[in-house]
Amino acid sequence: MDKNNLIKAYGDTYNDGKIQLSFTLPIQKGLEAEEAARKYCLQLGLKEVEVVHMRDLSEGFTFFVVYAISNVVVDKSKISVAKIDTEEMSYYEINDYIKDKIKRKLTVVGACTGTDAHTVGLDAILNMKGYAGEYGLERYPQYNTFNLGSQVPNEALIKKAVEVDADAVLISQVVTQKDIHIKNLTEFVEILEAEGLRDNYILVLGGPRISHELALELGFDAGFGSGTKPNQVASYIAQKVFENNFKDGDINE
Amino acid sequence: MDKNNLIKAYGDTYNDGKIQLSFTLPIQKGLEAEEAARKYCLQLGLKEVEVVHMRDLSEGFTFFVVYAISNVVVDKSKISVAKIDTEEMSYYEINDYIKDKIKRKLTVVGACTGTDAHTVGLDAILNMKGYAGEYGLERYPQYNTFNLGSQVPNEALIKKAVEVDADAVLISQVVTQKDIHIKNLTEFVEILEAEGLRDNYILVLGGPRISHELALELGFDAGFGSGTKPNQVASYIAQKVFENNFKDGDINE
Amino acid sequence: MTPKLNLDQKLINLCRNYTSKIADDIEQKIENNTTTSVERTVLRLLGVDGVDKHGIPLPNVVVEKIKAKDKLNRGISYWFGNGLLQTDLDVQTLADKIGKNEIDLLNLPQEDNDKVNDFIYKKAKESIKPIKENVKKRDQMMDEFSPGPKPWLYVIVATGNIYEDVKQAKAAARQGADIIAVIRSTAQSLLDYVPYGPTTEGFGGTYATQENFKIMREALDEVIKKEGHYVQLVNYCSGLAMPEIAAMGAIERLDMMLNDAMYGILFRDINMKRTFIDQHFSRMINAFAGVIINTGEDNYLTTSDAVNEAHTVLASQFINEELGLRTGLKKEQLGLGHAFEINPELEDSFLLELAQAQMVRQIFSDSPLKYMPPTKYINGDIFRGHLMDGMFNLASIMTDQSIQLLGMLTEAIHTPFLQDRALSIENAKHVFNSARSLSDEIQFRPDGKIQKRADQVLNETAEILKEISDKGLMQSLSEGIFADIKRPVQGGKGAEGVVEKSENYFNPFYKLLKKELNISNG
Amino acid sequence: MTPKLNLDQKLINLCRNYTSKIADDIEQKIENNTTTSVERTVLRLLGVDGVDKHGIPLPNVVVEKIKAKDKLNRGISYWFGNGLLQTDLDVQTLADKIGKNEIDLLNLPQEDNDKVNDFIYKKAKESIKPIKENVKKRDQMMDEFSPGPKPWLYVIVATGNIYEDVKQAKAAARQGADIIAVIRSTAQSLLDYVPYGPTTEGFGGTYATQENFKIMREALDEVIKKEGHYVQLVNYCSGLAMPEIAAMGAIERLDMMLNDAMYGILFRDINMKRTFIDQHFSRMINAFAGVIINTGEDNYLTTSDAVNEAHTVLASQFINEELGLRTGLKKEQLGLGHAFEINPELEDSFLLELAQAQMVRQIFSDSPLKYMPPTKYINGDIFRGHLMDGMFNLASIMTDQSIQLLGMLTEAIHTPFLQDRALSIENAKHVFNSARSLSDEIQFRPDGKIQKRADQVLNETAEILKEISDKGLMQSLSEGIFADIKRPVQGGKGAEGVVEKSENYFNPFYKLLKKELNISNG
Ligand code: B12
Ligand code: B12
Ligand SMILES: Cc1ncc(COP(=O)(O)O)c(C=O)c1O
Ligand SMILES: Cc1ncc(COP(=O)(O)O)c(C=O)c1O
Repeated sequence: MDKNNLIKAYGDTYNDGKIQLSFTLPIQKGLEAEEAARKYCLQLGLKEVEVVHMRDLSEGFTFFVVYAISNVVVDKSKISVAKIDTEEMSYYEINDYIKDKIKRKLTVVGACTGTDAHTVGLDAILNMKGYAGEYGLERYPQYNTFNLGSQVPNEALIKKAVEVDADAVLISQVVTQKDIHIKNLTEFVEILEAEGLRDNYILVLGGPRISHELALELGFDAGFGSGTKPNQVASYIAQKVFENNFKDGDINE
Repeated sequence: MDKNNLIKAYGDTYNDGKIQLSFTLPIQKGLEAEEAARKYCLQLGLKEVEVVHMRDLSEGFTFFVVYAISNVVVDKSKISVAKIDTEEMSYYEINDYIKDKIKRKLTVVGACTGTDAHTVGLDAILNMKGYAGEYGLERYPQYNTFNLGSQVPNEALIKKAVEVDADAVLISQVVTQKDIHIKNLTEFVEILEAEGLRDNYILVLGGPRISHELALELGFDAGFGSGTKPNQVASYIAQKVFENNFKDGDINE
Repeated sequence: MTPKLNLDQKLINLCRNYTSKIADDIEQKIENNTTTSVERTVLRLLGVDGVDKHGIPLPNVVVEKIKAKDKLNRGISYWFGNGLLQTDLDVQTLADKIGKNEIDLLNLPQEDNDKVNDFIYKKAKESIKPIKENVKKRDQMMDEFSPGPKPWLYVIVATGNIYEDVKQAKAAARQGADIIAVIRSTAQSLLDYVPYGPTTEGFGGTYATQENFKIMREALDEVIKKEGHYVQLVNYCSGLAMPEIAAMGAIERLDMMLNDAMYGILFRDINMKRTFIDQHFSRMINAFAGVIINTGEDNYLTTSDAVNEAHTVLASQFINEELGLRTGLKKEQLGLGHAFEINPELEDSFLLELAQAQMVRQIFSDSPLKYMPPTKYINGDIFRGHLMDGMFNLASIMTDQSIQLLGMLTEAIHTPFLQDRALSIENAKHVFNSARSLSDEIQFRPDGKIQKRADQVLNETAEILKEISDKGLMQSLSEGIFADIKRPVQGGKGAEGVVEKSENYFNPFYKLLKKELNISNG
Repeated sequence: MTPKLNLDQKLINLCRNYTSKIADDIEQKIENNTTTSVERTVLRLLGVDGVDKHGIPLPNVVVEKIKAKDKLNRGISYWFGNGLLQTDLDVQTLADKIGKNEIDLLNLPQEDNDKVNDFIYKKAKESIKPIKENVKKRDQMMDEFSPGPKPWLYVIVATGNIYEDVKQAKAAARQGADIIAVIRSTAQSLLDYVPYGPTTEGFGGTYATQENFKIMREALDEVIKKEGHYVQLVNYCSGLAMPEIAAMGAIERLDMMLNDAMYGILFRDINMKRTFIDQHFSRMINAFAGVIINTGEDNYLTTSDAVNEAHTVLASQFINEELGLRTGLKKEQLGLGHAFEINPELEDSFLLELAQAQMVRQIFSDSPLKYMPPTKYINGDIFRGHLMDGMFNLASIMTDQSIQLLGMLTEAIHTPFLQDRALSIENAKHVFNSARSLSDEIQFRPDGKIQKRADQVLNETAEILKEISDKGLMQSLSEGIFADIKRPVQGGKGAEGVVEKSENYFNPFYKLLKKELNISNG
């Protein structure tokens, strides 16, 4: 086990383990409260706990800011994260790729499902104007894009996907309170599987709290988080379609 | 064990255990870094770790902001903190108290010891003008005050205390890097004890990182932290002197 | 002292001429119609409350029965008033019996029209007395306990549980908040009724019910007396039940209501006619109840760019102003909305924010502007977020804003924690205090960037207002004039609730409030 | 464009007349003296470096031997120059042999005075060439790699370990810092010598040694080339070894030096004469090396109240300016210090800060002001601290400050963590960018609070400057005119290092630099 792979938090010296915390406790401000905060951090396994700020929030609550030392060590070499393996292409490369290798337009259906009305993220990927200087999928000649907008029930989305024989279904989930998105997304995949439709589509998930990791767990093919650019999604879908449908180059549809 | 005494961190619902952290890890920004931060928090025993922000600090460092859930519980009823037991009096009450009950002026010597040059805190307690609307000890007719100022060696302070036959010795320590204050204060008490002078003085410690608790550990009689007002210190010294020298009211000196 | 910006008053007047034309057109399109929600509101104002055995609110039950038989075009007041006359029952008992199907309003003998109307008009007079009382009470309390200097600190609670909300609202008030808004549960705006009783579950917010209003009002009144500082209560007077919520708010002495003429159309895809009719009646009620309304232009900037679309915000404010004034709202009751949503990475973005804020401040000089915080460009960096909120607070005190919706450092992460709210209040108090009179001290350079920006936005505003007044507002909305959102004129939710009035249609409160508010036309 | 404040130019001129009188008096009091540190500096400039077997720096060894025999009044240059002539050794070898007691300068045959002086003067000319080269090099690099727009972002590193410092300095530079200061170890200013070699231990800072200067300079030059952005390096030219550090800095191409005429007296209890003599010579060196000095008025406000004592800051700036100009420093090299230290709980405190910052900006229009962040009123609430730093940054961009010492949200807690520094850089960049041209856009109301405050401070300044010019600066200092600190005229550390010159005293660099800087009198 290589020492250099073991990392600790860094304040101003290697391995000093310094970290910052802030939290609120339901306790009246005072010396006891300060001690309670200290104990709280000690129980987290922290050392040299410094309660540097304590503020009365009234109604029996107190807010604390703490600096402390943690001896936690993470082994860099033991970290592995699932990543999207397709390579990122440009708007033009993608359209050519589809024209040359897939030889037909691709169809995608997207929606903000459940009660989620946050369309800006999905629109950033799908709308003409796009995001961060990149055109959205609607602008791609090789993509037929259906953007169903906000608060779309899972059933309605699936119905549409079937109707237009989509290659990929895109879902945006922004509201995550009380894991409402988990419930909603699980339900979506379950319906698909129940109806034996799961394998007909590439399932793409996105949102500020979405990771590829989480998407896979939920039974999606890919997940895109904050800062995603449309071309990244377009590249992914095109290459996946190719992978799935065209074994070693020979067309068999 | 009364359930109501068991407290958890409060985000927006009782016992949700939500806390905030920020820290830096010596790792290149990226998905692995994010995962490393997550693992770091999991090892701290945290749940539902959300790495909400990650920033490249260059030179192979990355900064993280995290929200997570901690199941740590603190038992309010088990918290006890040492407190200064003397009661806080006003400027006039204190002078009268000394005149009436001790019947002689008290002498105090104060200094910022070691390499510490932070005099503002000590001056706030000792100088005429005082602090937060309260006069400093120099202004008290019943106190002879010697303020030796900054960077005073322990020996010099003790020499002065002996010379003026002080009732109390006041030390300010503001710089705490590398526990320099601990070393310095321990040395001070050791010298006193070596010379058999410890019991001749009430030892008062102060500074923004000083707690009464810590002062006692270091062998002082009292410790005063941030926001201390001069009258609190003056009340304490007067009442302690009375306690120590005048058993049940009858003068025996 | 001379205003910071030298704005073209002729252009401003021109804008108001356009909006007057726009409003005429809208009124003409709606005056011959009523809606189920308006009629339910009549019942609520008369005192009908409660639910039937299926939990359906009685106002809905009663109105639906009449509508089912296509008799609502005469207005619920005739049928219900006639019912009272025939049965001699009190309002609530009659409603209960209708709910239990023990009485069918349509099967009772029918008194002569005028007699019923006179009778119900008297009843209406009676029933608005408590609202008058509330207005008095508010005025007295505000005299005794100051609501604090402007900009007022406005924070939200959104736990979904009214009792949890109360804790957080009290804490916020103690920490120095001047205004508490209870955010509604996400889906409520699309409910064609108002939920009943105290509620403890909701997503991203807490249901707006009369009982919840009462609980929060009492909690705050308690704090007011403790702290000697009047704390204003806000809720959402929007969605399919817009006018009913106005009535509930009037009865429970809410102080402010989010209440926009077009928000429902744009952001909740509610039918245009339905929305314009409902907003009109609900605003008459708010006007009478002395409620300050908050309009929702800020929302445009969550989907559109704050630099390019700045003029749409101003245009919408002009429209909300005109439509509002015509419902009897005083200028002092128009909390026109705008927001600090320009990308801070843009060089001199703060100057553009100042230009916009100062411009609307001068144009709507008597109205309490509602200034919304940065949200879109807040990210997970809570320290940066706190700084941006500080810049927002400074812009506000530099331009004399009125209602300051505090930004949260955790905006990009979660609905506010107790500590987030406390930090945002600390932030605003800190900035406001240390720069209290900055606005009196600074002037903007003539022909400088700020002045030029304001002129540009005002010009663009005049242009689209002209366009809108030519096309008509409904048509313009259908073409996506605001927030890049297109809505079909005939489409949208709640269209079925629009009912054409018969010539003997009567709404006692409409008549009464017009008199009380002495509204001339419309 | 017209200045924001309308200041009384006559009053400003009057202040400068007073300081000129004050400076005359000081010069007259010091011109007949030299100090051990000045003489050590002569040796360092000639090329003497290294330590003896006890680790004592050779410049100290050589000078002490002469002083021990009371022969220093003639100046070290004669004795050392004569030594070189007699022994034909190179500078370093001679110094080594003296250190090893193999040569005793006082026992060598003595050349005629003028011959030695001519010889050593030539040597001096030779030895300042590398410094000239450094100036050229800096100019070239600054042309190629811009130092960035003002206000410059100035951050400190203070780990105590030069190698750790390097990491953090590079990181800061990459994050956008324009200036890196390596804070010194706490006690160094009281050392009557300069430590030698690279160091890895220090309290609250890292020792200033020539080797450490070199290491950091190289590290930054590397970043400069990578980032295409010139990063300036700062250290502390103060304390008992003040002029030696100036020489070291000149040789290692430091760009700025904290270098104040009175800081040592006030905050380190160093003897007045010693300080004034040392600052004079050290400033000539800084002037010649193209170094920007930073004065320390900001420190006054750590012990005195920023509202009541604001005029002492301005008065001290006038004095530092006059004394500085007389040493050949150009106005462009005077980084006059002030600070954002008013209690933010004070209503309108931000207005008072603006008044002060704008006032000094206008009075010292050609000088790069050094603006210090809030420190005293920062507490453990890091969120509030970050906000205060944002207000400070805004005040700076609103008043065209030059050198922005970034505040840290953890100011009340610890010396900066890597992440603290990154956040403070982000804060400054964010505010500066979003309010880049705000200063051009705003004007202050005539006779407004800000204008009145500036007038008041300027008036009070003229008054105490008059008082000081009457009493003399030394007397005034002894009475506690600055920072409430009293220092006896004769007392203080390092007095024993002051030596009265004999009439045949000679300092080749003094003559040389006066010529180079074409300084007339003094
Ligand atoms: C704008 C906004 C709104 C607007 C939405 C307008 C609209 N038409 O979208 C309005 C004002 C209507 C709104 C309302 C509400 N909002 Co809102 N809102 C925001 C805000 C400020 C910005 C979101 C945004 O537009 N980001 C910009 C886009 C471009 O970023 P993005 O969504 O992350 O998308 C990118 C990536 O995630 C990815 N991506 C996203 N989706 C997809 C999909 C696919 C297929 C792919 C491949 C990629 C992808 O690509 C995008 C581009 O890079 C956030 C706070 C914040 N600063 O994040 C709160 C926020 C999301 N809202 C929140 C809440 C609670 C609400 C309300 C429920 C509050 C209430 N009770 O009224 C309501 C109800 C709305 C509803 N029913 O869902 C919370 C959510 C908390 C949580 N974690 O659950 C937030 C975080 C604010 C907060 N702190 O409370 N909101
Ligand atoms: C002012 C100041 C200075 C001034 C000091 C001027 C002076 N004559 O005091 C100057 C500029 C000289 C200075 C220098 C340095 N400082 Co300094 N300084 C501060 C600052 C900004 C404020 C301290 C202060 O005056 N507080 C106001 C007083 C009233 O509060 P207080 O000290 O807490 O005192 C109260 C209580 O603690 C208590 N109390 C205090 N003492 C006593 C004693 C007794 C007997 C009693 C009963 C009570 C009591 O009562 C007081 C009133 O309520 C702090 C940062 C901060 N905001 O706290 C940094 C700070 C203390 N300084 C710091 C450092 C590192 C230094 C330097 C070493 C930096 C350097 N390398 O140059 C130098 C060296 C000084 C030295 N040799 O010690 C660090 C200390 C870090 C640490 N925890 O170790 C701080 C925290 C800044 C930082 N984040 O880096 N500093
Ligand atoms: C004017 C107005 N009404 C209503 C709402 C909220 O409505 P809903 O409850 O439909 O989310 C907002 C949200 O910001 C608003 O600005
Ligand atoms: C002008 C000046 N010189 C020197 C210093 C630091 O000196 P020392 O190394 O003595 O702490 C400061 C500290 O702020 C300063 O302002």
